[in-house]
Amino acid sequence: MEDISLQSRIDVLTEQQVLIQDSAVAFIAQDEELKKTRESRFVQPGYDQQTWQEMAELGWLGFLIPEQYGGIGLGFDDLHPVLIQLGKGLLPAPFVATAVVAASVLVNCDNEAIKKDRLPALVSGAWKPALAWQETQGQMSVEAEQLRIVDGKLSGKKAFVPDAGGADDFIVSAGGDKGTELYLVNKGATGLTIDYEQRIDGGFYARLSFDQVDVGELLAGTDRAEQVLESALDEGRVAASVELLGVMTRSLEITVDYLNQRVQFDKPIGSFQAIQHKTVDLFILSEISRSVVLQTIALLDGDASAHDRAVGASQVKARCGDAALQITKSAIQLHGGIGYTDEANIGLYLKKAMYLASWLGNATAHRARYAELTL
Amino acid sequence: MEDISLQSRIDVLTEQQVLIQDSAVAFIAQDEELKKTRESRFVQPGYDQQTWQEMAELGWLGFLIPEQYGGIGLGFDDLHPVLIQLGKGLLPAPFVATAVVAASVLVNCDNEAIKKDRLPALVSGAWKPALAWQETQGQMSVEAEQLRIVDGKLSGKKAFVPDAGGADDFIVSAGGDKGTELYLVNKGATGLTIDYEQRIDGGFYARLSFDQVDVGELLAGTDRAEQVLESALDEGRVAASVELLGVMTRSLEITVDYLNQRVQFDKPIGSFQAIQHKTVDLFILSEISRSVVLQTIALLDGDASAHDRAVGASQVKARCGDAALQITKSAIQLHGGIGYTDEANIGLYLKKAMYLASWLGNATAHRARYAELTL
Amino acid sequence: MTEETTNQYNAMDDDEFRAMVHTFYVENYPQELRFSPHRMHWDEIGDWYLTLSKQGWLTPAWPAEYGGMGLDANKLLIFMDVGESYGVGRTPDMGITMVGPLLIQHGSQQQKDHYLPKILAGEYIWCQGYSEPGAGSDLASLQTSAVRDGDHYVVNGHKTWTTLAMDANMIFMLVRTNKEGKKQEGITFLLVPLDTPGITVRPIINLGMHDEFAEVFFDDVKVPVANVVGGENKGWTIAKALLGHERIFIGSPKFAILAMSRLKSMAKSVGLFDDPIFVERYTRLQLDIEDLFATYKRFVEVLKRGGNIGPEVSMLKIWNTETQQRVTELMMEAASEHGGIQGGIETEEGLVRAAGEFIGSRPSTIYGGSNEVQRNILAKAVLRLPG
Amino acid sequence: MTEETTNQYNAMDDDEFRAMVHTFYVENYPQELRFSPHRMHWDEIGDWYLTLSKQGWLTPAWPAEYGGMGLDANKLLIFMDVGESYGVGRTPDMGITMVGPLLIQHGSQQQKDHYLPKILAGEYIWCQGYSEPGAGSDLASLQTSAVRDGDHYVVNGHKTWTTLAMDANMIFMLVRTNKEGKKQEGITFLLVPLDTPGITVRPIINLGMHDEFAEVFFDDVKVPVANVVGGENKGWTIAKALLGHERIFIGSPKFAILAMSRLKSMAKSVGLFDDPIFVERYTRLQLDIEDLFATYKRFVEVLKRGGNIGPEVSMLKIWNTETQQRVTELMMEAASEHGGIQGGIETEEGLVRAAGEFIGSRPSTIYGGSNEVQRNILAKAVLRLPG
Repeated sequence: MEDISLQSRIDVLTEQQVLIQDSAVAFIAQDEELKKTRESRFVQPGYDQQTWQEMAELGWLGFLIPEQYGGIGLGFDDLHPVLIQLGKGLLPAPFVATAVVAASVLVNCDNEAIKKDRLPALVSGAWKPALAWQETQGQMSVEAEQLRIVDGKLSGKKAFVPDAGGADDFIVSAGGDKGTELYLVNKGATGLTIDYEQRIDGGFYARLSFDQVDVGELLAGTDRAEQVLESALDEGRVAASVELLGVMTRSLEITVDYLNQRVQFDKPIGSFQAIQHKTVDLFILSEISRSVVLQTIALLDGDASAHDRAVGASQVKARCGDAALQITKSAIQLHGGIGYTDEANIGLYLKKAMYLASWLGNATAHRARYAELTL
Repeated sequence: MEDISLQSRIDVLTEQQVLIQDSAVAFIAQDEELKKTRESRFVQPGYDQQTWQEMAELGWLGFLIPEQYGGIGLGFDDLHPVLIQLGKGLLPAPFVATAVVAASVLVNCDNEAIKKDRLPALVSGAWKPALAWQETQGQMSVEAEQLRIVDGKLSGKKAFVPDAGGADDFIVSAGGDKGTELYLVNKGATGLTIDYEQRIDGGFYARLSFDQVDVGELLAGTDRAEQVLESALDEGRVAASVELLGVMTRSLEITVDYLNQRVQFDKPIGSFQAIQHKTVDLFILSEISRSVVLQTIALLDGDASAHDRAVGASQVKARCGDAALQITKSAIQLHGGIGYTDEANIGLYLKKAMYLASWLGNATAHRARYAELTL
Repeated sequence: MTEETTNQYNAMDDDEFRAMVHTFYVENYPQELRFSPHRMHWDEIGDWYLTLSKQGWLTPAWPAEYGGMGLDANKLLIFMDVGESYGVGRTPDMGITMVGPLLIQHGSQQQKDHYLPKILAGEYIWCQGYSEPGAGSDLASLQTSAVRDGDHYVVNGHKTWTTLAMDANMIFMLVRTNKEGKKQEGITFLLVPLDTPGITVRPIINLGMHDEFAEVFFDDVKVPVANVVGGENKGWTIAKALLGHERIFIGSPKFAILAMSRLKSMAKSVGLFDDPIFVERYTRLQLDIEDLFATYKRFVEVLKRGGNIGPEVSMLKIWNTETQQRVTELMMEAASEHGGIQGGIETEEGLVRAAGEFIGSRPSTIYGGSNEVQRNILAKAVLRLPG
Repeated sequence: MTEETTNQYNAMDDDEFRAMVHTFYVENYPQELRFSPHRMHWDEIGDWYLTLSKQGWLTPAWPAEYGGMGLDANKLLIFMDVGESYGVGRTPDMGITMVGPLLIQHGSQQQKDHYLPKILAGEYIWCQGYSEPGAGSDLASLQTSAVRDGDHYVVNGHKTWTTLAMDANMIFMLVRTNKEGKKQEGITFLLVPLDTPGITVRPIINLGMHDEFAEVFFDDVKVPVANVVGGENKGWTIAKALLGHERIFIGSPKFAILAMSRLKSMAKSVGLFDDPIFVERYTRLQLDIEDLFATYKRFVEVLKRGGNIGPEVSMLKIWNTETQQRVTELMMEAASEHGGIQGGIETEEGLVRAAGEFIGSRPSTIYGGSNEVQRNILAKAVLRLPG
């Protein structure tokens, strides 16, 4: 499939980025037909354990984790070619939820013993944490309100925890007398009930119900918990946006390919001007998204303030969420009938976009947050 | 110019409507080149006095005025073919402001002597009132707040009074101790200052400043003034919408004509699919507008409640305001460079749409009003 | 149905007729099948087909002489409208809406006598074999061939997007009987029992994970020449006229209205009406639907006057389907994380599946002549823009 | 400007250079001409042309040997950027941006020696004779003819959309010197004094009621053969390359940013930031502009690296101009009745004419290659979709 993005025309990658990109391209090429993606759909844990292990072997799980904890300690700059390929290949693996968001909380938390013990296991693929912070639909504040700590016991609920089925432990935010704290709670803890619901992309969200569950290990107290959480979520938003960029880029490639092949009224449909202009508009959207992605990863790797990182994260998630939905849904339209079958892969891209665009705040939520932060 | 509207394809006019329409078509055909429209621009009173007199002779000024006051006493049903042609011909005459809005206030007011005296003069073209109700930009409530009555004297300001330059008297809403009242104030009254500003279409808005001006004749007291006003404004909104329908219909005709003639890349530009689809979307907008117009004039002519008339007026003004702007601005784009010259008539349609869409509440304001009235 | 009953229906006061139909639905239509979000299979909706059949109400548009209700345009619209408002689901109705009118107009006496009663009785359930993998928007380029061999044809080819083929035992299809000349001129209409040897039906799972469609494969399928309708190579004209019959129905705002009512339920349940930004978007869509409805009624007036609707009806299809999509887009956006979940949000009016609605509204702009094709039609046939 | 000064500028620290330019603007550019909403005529902005000339800053992109500043890509961008931020108006700059580069690359030594100093001195003010009434988006179909007659050409025809022709005394134009073969291949570049007998200039009043453009009529106009640049029938290639130079500038988000800042002034003045619906729309546009800006910077990086920008730059033009239009549409809608008035709303930053801004932003999607043509380019040259 031809690369129609402007990356090779106008952007420059470092040598290291090229190496990383090549390895990621090769990795997703192994399952170009998306067989593993299809097999993992709607079957717990909603992703492929073997793929996860292979990613660990490539060192990807430790990208953002400092060397002292067994990782490689690189930045988003070097990670982004991997994230783009994850999106292009619809890789059935909870990379962002686990190796970005949960990893970020652990790396920035205050429990050195846990960090030393668990982070190397995360990097090796042997151990997977899942972050349970959200309580209500559309929630953007990191303050824990519903899940309460009383006498060292957790009671309440968490919702929208992605990819919990394969997780070993939960990172849980909970509200005490003085504010929000973060704990590491074992998945098998007494009093913890887990319900799963199918996501549209074939993965699962979990709802956690806590009934007098032992708090487990403290990761961050009220002085830092919200800040650690906010930072991890913003990194997750950016990473999800990069993955969305991959989703939209491949969707466009598949679509342009189809427009060249499919003949109607004795001409390839890609020769019709109305189709061309529509496709051009989608292309522009994808490149606008790429620009914001590149700008935002530079921001995350720099020394921007938490405020500026939040602004950047909302800017990029708003753009990529909208653009990915616009592009994938239009891709269905441009495919015609075949696009509406489960057999055609293009539909899988739409569904991935629907999940990633709505996770950690959709475009509407992020525009509102952006306005609040900047006006 | 070919009629491309669906009117002849799917709508049925009564014999009387056909007669009225024919006479209106013939009337505007006299100035197909819009010479009078151009001559009247930016020159007080911003319209053509002779055209007004001719309209009086055709009986149009008395359409909505009962026979007992010298009018013909017909409904919007019969008036609408005239209003459409006014829009199509960009007729330089303050028909809606004077013969619909101001006339409605007078017809529904409580001062029988004034009605008997003035309405026949309005019908004959000998006398023109202008309604001054609005005080602030974007105002939708008819309550008079700024212009106050103290001891039989008016003090304060009115704004956005259209076509006041040729008016003889002002109908003024003013706030007293117990609420809003309506008065007829002579244009030459002591203490009344008038400032004009150019509208984009070449007409004028007036700002009135009252400094201890004698109240003049009472038209309606606090018990009925707001109701009379609201009803007149809603009729004005509907009438302006019908005029906008004429504006958009003719803009489309002119544009389709141009698309057939203008050759680029060795083909008429109307043969390019992207141009065709864009034009089709404009056409759909114009027909959707026509449907709402037809529905709303039936509503006005029926026995709908004031609430339902308000809902209908906001529905039609929101649609026609938006559609007319969308169509006329796209018409400029479809014309290319020539569309941006003052020489080409298409620009006059854009400017008329800008004025009519923003007068008496633009689409945004009417959607908000619709939501308030229906949710 | 007798001529007499037909006359009686058509003479009824509109409101009375409306009430009669409504009452019948309330008393007979299964509550749990109201407003079904997907197209129902025979095992769900078959009983209802038979109930209507027994009542004589299965074929409201057929003339009484063929066992139809014989409703006039006005009563027919009321009949449809009551059904839509009550959320009555579509049966596998291709025999009723397509094959019946086809045979009544173009069938031989023998064909009418054979097929119509079996449609009425629910014995023959039909599916439509028009589209092919290579012939979507460009239907006339179809390739499935029928080669004459004595008193039968041998059919080979591949049909797709065949709605509810798994529920049907009959297919009415377009086949190519002549490969020379204009592609529109070598097409023939055939009626084929699906149990004829050589036919394979394979369901297609759609993005909503339903099997509403199927592919139908023909491998040396023998079809008697007597099963041709309207004569060899006459299929295209007939098929086009048949599509005309249905055109007003694809313009009905029912899907957009239904989607809007689900959005409203969800908005109430989630408390979205307190959010001015949501209210503004909701109002825009509400007005789009109201204005569409006003336009739809303008077209319906034509039918009521006994007139014909031309290519301009394409505008209804465009506005209707695109409005419906905008509604489900707002629904998905307003559902936040639920926009990425299979399940739904609990509301007083039942579960609203925002993501499912969003996906379910996608094909409306593709099927029945894609909206791109509809725009081509309007440009050429209504605006008369140059080729 | 000397080679030395050029080297000194290019070697300066970016911030230092920026500060130097800014200071010069503050001290020398007339306050009342900042952020002019219309293109200024010579009688308004001519003095500034001469001020820049005296400073040696008139032609920042020309090499030092021809009297230019000789800035490298990076410094050039800073130079432009400071001007835009401060609201410095465009001079009648066709000689600077078009004719100069044209002659430096394709002119004879004699032409360089004659024309370049007169441009620098403000003696020759140029306008561009490309478009014709029948050749807008399809520029190559131009008809204005130049027929060789001894040592001169006789030019006949009609140019239009000639920016600031009334201020110019010279025109550089494309003429047809060969009517056979491909239409692109018979076009020649000519330099013509506007006071040559037979030339008539007629201003065109635009929708904003300004006379920024003009038509230029040629009636048996004699032009010496020495005024050809780049050889007979070589005009098309040269003109296309010349347009390439400017492409990044039509993609600059400056117009959209300027419109947004006016919207902001108006919103503050009218109190619109208390309206959540307005805030939502404003934020959408703000993000459109921020994201455009991020994209623009990505393209600028290419120039800074010394690279070339290809047809993909069309996306900047599309996004930029359409965003600008969306901004002025919101401005007009938010201005209520002022959306229909010539005058403006008073704000702390001066008068904001919502209706005027709306109208003024219309041609941006038409000129410089209409957005339809830009989309054609992207479809073919970047996405490589079939003909």
